[in-house]
Amino acid sequence: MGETDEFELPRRQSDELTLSLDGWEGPLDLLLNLARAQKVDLHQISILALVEQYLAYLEGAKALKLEIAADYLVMAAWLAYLKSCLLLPKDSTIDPSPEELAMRLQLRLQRLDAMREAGARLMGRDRMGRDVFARGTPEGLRLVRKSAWVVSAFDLFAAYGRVRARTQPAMHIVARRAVMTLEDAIQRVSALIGQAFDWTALEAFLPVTTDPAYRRSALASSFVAALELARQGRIELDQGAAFGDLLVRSTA
Amino acid sequence: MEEFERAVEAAIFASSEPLSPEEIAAFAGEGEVAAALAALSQIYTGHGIELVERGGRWHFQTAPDLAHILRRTREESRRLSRAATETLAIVAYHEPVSRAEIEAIRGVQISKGTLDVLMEAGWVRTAGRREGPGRPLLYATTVDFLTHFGLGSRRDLPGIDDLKAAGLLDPLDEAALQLQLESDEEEA
Amino acid sequence: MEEFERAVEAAIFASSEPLSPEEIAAFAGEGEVAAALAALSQIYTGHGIELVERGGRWHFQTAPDLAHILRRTREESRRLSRAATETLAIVAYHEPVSRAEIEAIRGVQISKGTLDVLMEAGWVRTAGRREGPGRPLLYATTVDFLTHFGLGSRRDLPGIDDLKAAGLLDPLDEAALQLQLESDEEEA
Repeated sequence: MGETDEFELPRRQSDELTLSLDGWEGPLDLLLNLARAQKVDLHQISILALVEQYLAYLEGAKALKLEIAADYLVMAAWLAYLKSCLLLPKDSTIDPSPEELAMRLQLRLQRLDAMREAGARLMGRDRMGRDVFARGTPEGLRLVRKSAWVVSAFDLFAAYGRVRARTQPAMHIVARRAVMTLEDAIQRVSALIGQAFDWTALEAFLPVTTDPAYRRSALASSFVAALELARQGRIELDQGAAFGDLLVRSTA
Repeated sequence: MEEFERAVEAAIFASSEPLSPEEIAAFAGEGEVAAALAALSQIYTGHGIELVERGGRWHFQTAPDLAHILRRTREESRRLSRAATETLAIVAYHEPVSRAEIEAIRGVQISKGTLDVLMEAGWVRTAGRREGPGRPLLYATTVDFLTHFGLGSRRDLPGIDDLKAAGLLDPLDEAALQLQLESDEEEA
Repeated sequence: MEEFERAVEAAIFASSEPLSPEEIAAFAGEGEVAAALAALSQIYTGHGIELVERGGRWHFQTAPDLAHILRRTREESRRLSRAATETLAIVAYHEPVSRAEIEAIRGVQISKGTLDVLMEAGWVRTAGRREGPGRPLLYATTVDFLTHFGLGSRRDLPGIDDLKAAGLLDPLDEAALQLQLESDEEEA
C-alpha cells in the first residue's frame, strides 16, 4: 500500500503516548491505543494492566492541568470500579461478574479494532477512478425505464434539511422602551394636581428626563390622564388657542 | 497477451479522447506502439467492439453492425433544480399540501413549471382539493416516488432528528442564503 | 465469437453505467446472458481490461495491475476522514445498521461531516427503519460502494468471514451495550 497518507493511521506506533487528549476520539479510542501499546494480541491483553494504564494516563493529564472531557472521567470511574471488583475476593452474588465485565470491554475493543482494520483495508483496495478505470468515452445506451431527472434520496433529504434550516422561526426580542403607562400617569397627575389650585400647564407635571422618547410617552399618557380626570370632574381643562398650552386646575 | 499490448489497450480504453501513438507511448512506456496497435486490431476483429484509427488517433468503438441494437440515442439526464428538489421534499414530508402551503414552508415562491416538472417525472400527483376557502388543489407523492428513492413507505423518510444527526440541518450562512434566493428569483 | 456474445459485449461497452443482466437482455435480445457473460469474462482474462461484476451489475474496467501507468495523480480522490472511514466500514460490515449502533461500536457520537459525506459520495444510503422502539433509521451501502471498492458483493468485504466467525459482527446484544448504557447513566 503505497499511500499511507490516504488515511490517517489510527494507532501510534510509539510506546510512549503523548499526553494530549486532542488526538483521541473518545475514551474507547484511547483505550484501544493503550491496548495496542501492550503489543499483544487483543485477545490476550491484560485488562488490569490496561485499566492501570488508562488511569495513569488521565492522572498525567491532570498533572498537566489539561481539561479532561466528562466522558473520559466517566470511563475512568467505571474502570476504577472494574479494577476494584477484579482485585476483590470473588463474590458470586455480583452479576454480571467482574470477569464478565472485563470480557465485554475486551469485546468492544476488538470490535472497534476490527472495524478500524477493515476501514484501512477498504481504503487500500483497487479503487475505481484511482487504480482502475471505467471506459473513458462510453457511447451511451438509450436508457430504458429510467427517469431523465436525476436526483438522489440524499439530495431530497438535504433539500428538506435546507428548507427547515432556512425557515426556522426567527426569535424576535423586543427591546424594552421607557414608557409611562396610563395608570402611572393618572396616579401622578392626580397626586400633583392637589397642589395646583391655579391654572398650570400640563407640561409642568411631566417628570424630569433627558430621554426624549420617555418624555413623549409621558406627555401622551399625561394628556390622556388629564382627559380622564376631567371626565371624572376632578380637574378642569383650558386651552386658549389651537396648539396652545393646555392648562389644568383642580376643581377641589 | 503481451504486457505492452495490455498497457496500450488499457490506456486507450480509459482515455476520454482518442489517443495518438505518442500519447499512448507516454502511458504505456517502452515498446513498439505501432506493432501493439496492429496486434490489438487483430485481436478485436470479430468482437462486438473494435479498435479504430481516425485521423491518426486511436479509440475503441462498438462494431457498426451492432448500432441498431444499442439504440444509441444518448439521453441527457438533467439534474433536478434546487427549487424542484425542495418542493418535492416538502410535498413528501407534508402531503397532502397546497401550493400556498409549499410556498409558506419554503419561504420562497415556486414558479409554475416546478410542480409540472415533478408531475411529469411521475413523483407528484394531484390529490383532490381541500374543503375550505378557495378549495385549493392538493399535491401528494406517488408510488413511483417511493420506488425511485428506495423508500418502503413515507414513514421511512428520515425524521428531523435524523437530519440533524446527519448534519443536514445546519443553518446556512447569510451570504449563501442570499445567493440562493437570487438564483431562485432568476429561475422563476 | 458468437453474435449474442458480441451484442452483450457491445452493450456493456457502450453503457455509461454498469448493467444488470436484465438490462443487458433488453439490449442484446434473445440469448443466454449468464453464459455470454461467463464466456466474455473468459475471453478478457489476461487483457488490459476486464469484465467484472459488482453488486449484480457488469462493467468493463482496466486491470488493477496497470494502476501505476494510468493513475491520475492530479485528482486524488477526496481523502476520507478517519471517522468517516470507520463509519463506512461499520455500515458495510454490519448493515443495515442504526446510528446508535455505529456510535456504540465507535464509542463516540457521530459528528456532522461523517454520514452526510458518505451519503453524498453515494456509498451509503438510508435503508428503511427497524421495527422496534424508536423505529431507528437504518443505513446500508450502495451498489456504487461495491463498484468503487471493486467488490463483487458484500461477501467480498476483506476478512468478513473471519470477523463473522469471531463473533465480531454479531448484532450488538444487550450485554455489549451494557457498558455504554452504564456510562450513559452515570453521565446523566
